[in-house]
Amino acid sequence: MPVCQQKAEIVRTEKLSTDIYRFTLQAPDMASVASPGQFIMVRAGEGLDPLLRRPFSIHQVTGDGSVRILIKVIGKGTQALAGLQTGERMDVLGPMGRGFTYSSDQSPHFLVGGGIGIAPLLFLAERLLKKNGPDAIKVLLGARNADEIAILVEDFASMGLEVLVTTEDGSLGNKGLVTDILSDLQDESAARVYACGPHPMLKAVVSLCRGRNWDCQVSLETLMACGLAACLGCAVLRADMNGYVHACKDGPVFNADNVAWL
Amino acid sequence: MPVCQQKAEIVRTEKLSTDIYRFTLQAPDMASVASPGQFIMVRAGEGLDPLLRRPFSIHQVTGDGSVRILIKVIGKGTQALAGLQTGERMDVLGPMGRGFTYSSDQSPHFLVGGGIGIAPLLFLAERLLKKNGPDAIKVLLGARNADEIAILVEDFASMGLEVLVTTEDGSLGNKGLVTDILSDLQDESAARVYACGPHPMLKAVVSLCRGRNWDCQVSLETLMACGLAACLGCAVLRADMNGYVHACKDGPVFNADNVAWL
Amino acid sequence: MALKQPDMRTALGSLQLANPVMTASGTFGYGEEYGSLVDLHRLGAIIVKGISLLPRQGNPPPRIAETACGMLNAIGLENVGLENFLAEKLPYLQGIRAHLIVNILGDTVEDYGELATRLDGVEKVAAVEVNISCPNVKQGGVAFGTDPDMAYEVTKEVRQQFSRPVIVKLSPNVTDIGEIASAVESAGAAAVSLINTVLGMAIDIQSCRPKLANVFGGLSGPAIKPIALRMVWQVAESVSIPVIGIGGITTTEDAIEFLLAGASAIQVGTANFINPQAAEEIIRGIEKYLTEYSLDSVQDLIGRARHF
Amino acid sequence: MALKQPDMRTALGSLQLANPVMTASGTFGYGEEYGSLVDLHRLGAIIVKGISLLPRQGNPPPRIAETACGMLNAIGLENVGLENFLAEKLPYLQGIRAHLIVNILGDTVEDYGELATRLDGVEKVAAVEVNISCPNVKQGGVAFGTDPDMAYEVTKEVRQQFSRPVIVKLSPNVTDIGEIASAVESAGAAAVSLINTVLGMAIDIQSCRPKLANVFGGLSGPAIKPIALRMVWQVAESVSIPVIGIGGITTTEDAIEFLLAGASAIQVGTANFINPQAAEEIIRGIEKYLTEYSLDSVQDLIGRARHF
Ligand SMILES: Cc1cc2nc3c(=O)[nH]c(=O)nc-3n(C[C@H](O)[C@H](O)[C@H](O)COP(=O)(O)OP(=O)(O)OC[C@H]3O[C@@H](n4cnc5c(N)ncnc54)[C@H](O)[C@@H]3O)c2cc1C
Ligand SMILES: Cc1cc2nc3c(=O)[nH]c(=O)nc-3n(C[C@H](O)[C@H](O)[C@H](O)COP(=O)(O)OP(=O)(O)OC[C@H]3O[C@@H](n4cnc5c(N)ncnc54)[C@H](O)[C@@H]3O)c2cc1C
Ligand SMILES: Cc1cc2nc3c(=O)[nH]c(=O)nc-3n(C[C@H](O)[C@H](O)[C@H](O)COP(=O)(O)O)c2cc1C
Ligand SMILES: Cc1cc2nc3c(=O)[nH]c(=O)nc-3n(C[C@H](O)[C@H](O)[C@H](O)COP(=O)(O)O)c2cc1C
Ligand code: FES
Ligand code: FES
Repeated sequence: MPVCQQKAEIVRTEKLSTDIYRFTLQAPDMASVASPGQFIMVRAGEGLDPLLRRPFSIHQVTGDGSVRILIKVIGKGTQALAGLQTGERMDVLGPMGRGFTYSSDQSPHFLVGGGIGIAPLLFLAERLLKKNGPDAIKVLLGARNADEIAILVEDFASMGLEVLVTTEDGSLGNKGLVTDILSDLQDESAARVYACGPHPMLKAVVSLCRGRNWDCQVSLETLMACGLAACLGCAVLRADMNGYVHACKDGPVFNADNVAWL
Repeated sequence: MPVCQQKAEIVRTEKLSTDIYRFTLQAPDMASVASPGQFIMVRAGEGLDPLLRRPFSIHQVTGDGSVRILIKVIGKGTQALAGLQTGERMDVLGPMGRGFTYSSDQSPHFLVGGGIGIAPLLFLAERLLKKNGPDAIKVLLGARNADEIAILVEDFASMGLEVLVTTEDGSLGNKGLVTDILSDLQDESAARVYACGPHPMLKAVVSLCRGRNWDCQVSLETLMACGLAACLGCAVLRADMNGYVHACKDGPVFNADNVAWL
Repeated sequence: MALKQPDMRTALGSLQLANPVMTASGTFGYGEEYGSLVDLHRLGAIIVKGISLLPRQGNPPPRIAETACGMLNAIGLENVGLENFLAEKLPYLQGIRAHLIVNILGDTVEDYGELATRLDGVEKVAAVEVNISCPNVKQGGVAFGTDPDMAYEVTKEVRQQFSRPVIVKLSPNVTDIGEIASAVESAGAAAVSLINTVLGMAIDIQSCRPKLANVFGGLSGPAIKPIALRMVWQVAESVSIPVIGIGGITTTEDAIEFLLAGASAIQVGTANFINPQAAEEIIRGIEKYLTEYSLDSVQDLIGRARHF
Repeated sequence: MALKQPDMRTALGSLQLANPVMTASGTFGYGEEYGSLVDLHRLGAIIVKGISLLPRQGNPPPRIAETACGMLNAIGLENVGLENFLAEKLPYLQGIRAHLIVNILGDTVEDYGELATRLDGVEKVAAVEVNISCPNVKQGGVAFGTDPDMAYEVTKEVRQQFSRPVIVKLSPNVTDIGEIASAVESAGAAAVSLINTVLGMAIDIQSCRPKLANVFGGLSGPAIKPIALRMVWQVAESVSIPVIGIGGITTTEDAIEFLLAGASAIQVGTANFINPQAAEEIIRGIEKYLTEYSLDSVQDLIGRARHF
């Protein structure tokens, strides 16, 4: 897929919670080729500090050629990006990387997202829905509290999907971790799990899937300088411990069996 | 005079021309002690790049405790500052340096400003006016074109002062340089000249004053890192060529006879 | 006169470049990675990721860390190895008009020699750039580039095995870089390129551990530009072969500073990550600058700041 | 436990500091300049602008230039000279509770020796910091700090003439800073401080001249922090005397990185220009960090990142 660079206009900004923002960018070239699980590299301002671009998953793609991203404020880069207003432009590069592989089949599809890791799952859900009916899809979302995901839960629900929610403080859905509800699901054979979230959550999901022989794909986060397979900074240890794959090229989505889980 | 540091609220922003902005800052502590010719050091944003503070002359001080500065966009620092809006804050340090010395006497006072060098003269004119009547004061302003100074000319005129204007393109006042009208002034003895502007202009003013034995004070611009007499970066060669004075401490206003004119 | 296109050509020994702007090793992959973003044909030369005789896995992650106006990297010289490079990467580059320069690295003088032998005469390989910032395993891991004698040895060996221009890439982590430059010049280097990254580190205060798994890494980006420019100035003084300036070059202004300091050409590195179009923009920018100052040729800029 | 104030004390040889935060030489004047902006009594120590036997005029302007996340300076060691310092600057500092450390510089070993002799026993002078980044005029202008033997000589001489702790300030412009550190340790230094500025330059592309009248200048500020941190890590490995970390320290996080790397204390330099309150904020910040991580003493941080 061709990667393109452009200064995309921000056509809409939403504040989803205290520290999560959603930006809608007019980027037809990217929208037309993007697939779920891919990401874009965004420049945080014109200046030299912060220097590197920041990677963000493609959250949604609309028919009218816009691309959506969710940004959670972590440090100075996301801080700067969060301050951007509708009408301003974002210097974006993408779409990049290898996304989720999905097809139309009979097996149940479980989308498991934790915190900001929910971002790429909305895009995936939309595409999956086209291939398979809503009944085959379950969305499992976890977060610290209701504030963090209330709106996102709505977005999935409004698609007619079954959404199971957990929050650490119990302020929305069950109190606990998203992995709890995943393990509660009666052991359906041949389920396909698509997971994105903090590393500890992914590890739990992966071991759970292995126990049940579920096919499991995970979207991994690593530090990235280029996103273009040029800097080799995004190394991820192979499952066989013998060398590395690269998150920006071979991933960010990997089959859980292809990478090491230390 | 005590220097103070504060994040001063911007209570008013004006765009005076294509690249000149005027900011009014709420800074009572500075306003109460500032004198004409002094300057403040302003931080251009929270980030590390641009790193150093930028020096700006105090343009005006109002009774209600606000300090005004004029900012002409030159590079990335002034670019960033020009984007600030009313309600936002400027991290300022000051007032700093030694300003103009002036007293009430019979001699005519000529305020000579070129381009952005006009900034400190408004403050000086107000204080001078209190000590000496308007008749003793002439304001000579030069700029590239009308756009650059139209509004400033008004400010001086509205104080009831005689303002002589020159522009390089003749779009306002006489066509030519401010030094032309200075030399046109009939040779009054014991005149006091207060000059601020580009170095070539200052040199011309100084030689002209020497020819007529006029007392001449100039406000000099040098690179500055601290503004506090700590870094010693703002060195200016002494008139006797033997060592340096420092613009942030011994200046920025110097008696023309105390510094070298190479 | 002002209408006439300025002459952008420059030379590295017998190698003629259409313009002085190259992409730095390790920051531009094997060229293909940037194919959809950059008009590769326009570049003065493409320098590929450092190649060793055998493939290398590189260091464990984390391998990079951002710093103030810069970044640290400890990739550990991960690369596909000479065989795979020739089989899988070279063909694409042979279709690109820009010159190809292969950056080579080894553990011993012999490694460098064999790499040179096997690359000698390979179609499209216009020159080699010898990365001497690597540790010499036979000398207890001291970097070749920090000792004049070792730098001389490596250069001489490569020079004997390789018939086209040999560029030696210098390490900035030395007391006197001019001394190293003179040594490689006397060993027959056609040009020197500098600087490689400056050794640095960063610590995560939450985990109380170095941010890089390798502890130390190489600092690159705008932060090191003043250091690189100073070293280019010093080296241009101490050698008579062409100097290639590298270090934090992000804009046209940066590139011109290096040319004025005495560099005959420049390389864009970390900037490729932030703005893939950087190198192309700099080529256009230099042309514009020459026209504005009504200079006929980029040669008129080289070393101009030295005689004021 | 969390309520108990953490112990911020640290030691440089026999010199006890109330906290590990000092202001770096040349960036804080003679202290008085910051009197209205900083609570000087709170500082671990104040290190004054480098003092020579006789007053120095310094270099012609321009003396400074801003760079990416840093600045270059070529002040040329302008200072009032020993006599004026003792007569005009010292009295004010004697009224400040913070320790006073005098940074000294000379052209010859003898100069350093005489400065030490005349400062020995002067009330309030708690220690001297020997700036060995200066050129040794008797050795053709090679900086004392770039040669282990010269560094040893200067340190030994000062050590013999001065009865309180002698801190030696190291230059980063060397291949192996650990070697220099060991040399001054064996000459009797009570502590080493590093880094001094990194040699750099910048060029104005309009005038085609170096931005500094002196051509070269010292790079300081956040840009050099990764280099400084790496050198502190290396030196803490090669000597057993306390190490003082300097280089780009602007925030509490920066300061803590240096402590974790093995520094027993730190100095705030260029940051004083941008934020005069930087040093005070860092003192409070370290206290806060210790409390959050429920550590009793700043000593628990020193070198903590080394054993993971
Ligand atoms: C493939 C991929 C997809 C991502 N998708 C999203 C998303 O949809 N929404 C979202 O809010 N965040 C996402 N992230 C994480 C996001 O990139 C980081 O939160 C962001 O880079 C932090 O930048 P900062 O300047 O605010 O933080 P700082 O800590 O100041 O950043 C310092 C450096 O560390 C890097 N960094 C810090 N945290 C991370 C992280 N978790 N992953 C990668 N690099 C990091 C930064 O890029 C920068 O180089 C994704 C990361 C990856 C790798
Ligand atoms: C005492 C004094 C009073 C001043 N008063 C005013 C004023 O009232 N209004 C106004 O618009 N400007 C004034 N200036 C000039 C103003 O400080 C510079 O235009 C500004 O610093 C440029 O910053 P920049 O980042 O936009 O330019 P850049 O060129 O990006 O700045 C790079 C570096 O050079 C320094 N620099 C560049 N030009 C100058 C200059 N002319 N003088 C000093 N440092 C410079 C910057 O401070 C910075 O450190 C004054 C300067 C001094 C010394
Ligand atoms: C991620 C990364 C990988 C690099 N790999 C190599 C390499 O393999 N061989 C080499 O000689 N230099 C390598 N370098 C150094 C660059 O070629 C260049 O010399 C250095 O980064 C300074 O230039 P810059 O500041 O423009 O990046 C690498 C630099 C980076 C940032
Ligand atoms: C303007 C300026 C003047 C300096 N003068 C001296 C000096 O006289 N003696 C000295 O040992 N170091 C001097 N230094 C070096 C600093 O003390 C410090 O080692 C260096 O700037 C790195 O720290 P920083 O990045 O925090 O500024 C000076 C630095 C600057 C920026
Ligand atoms: S981020 Fe550069 S290779 Fe993956
Ligand atoms: S600007 Fe620092 S001494 Fe004048």
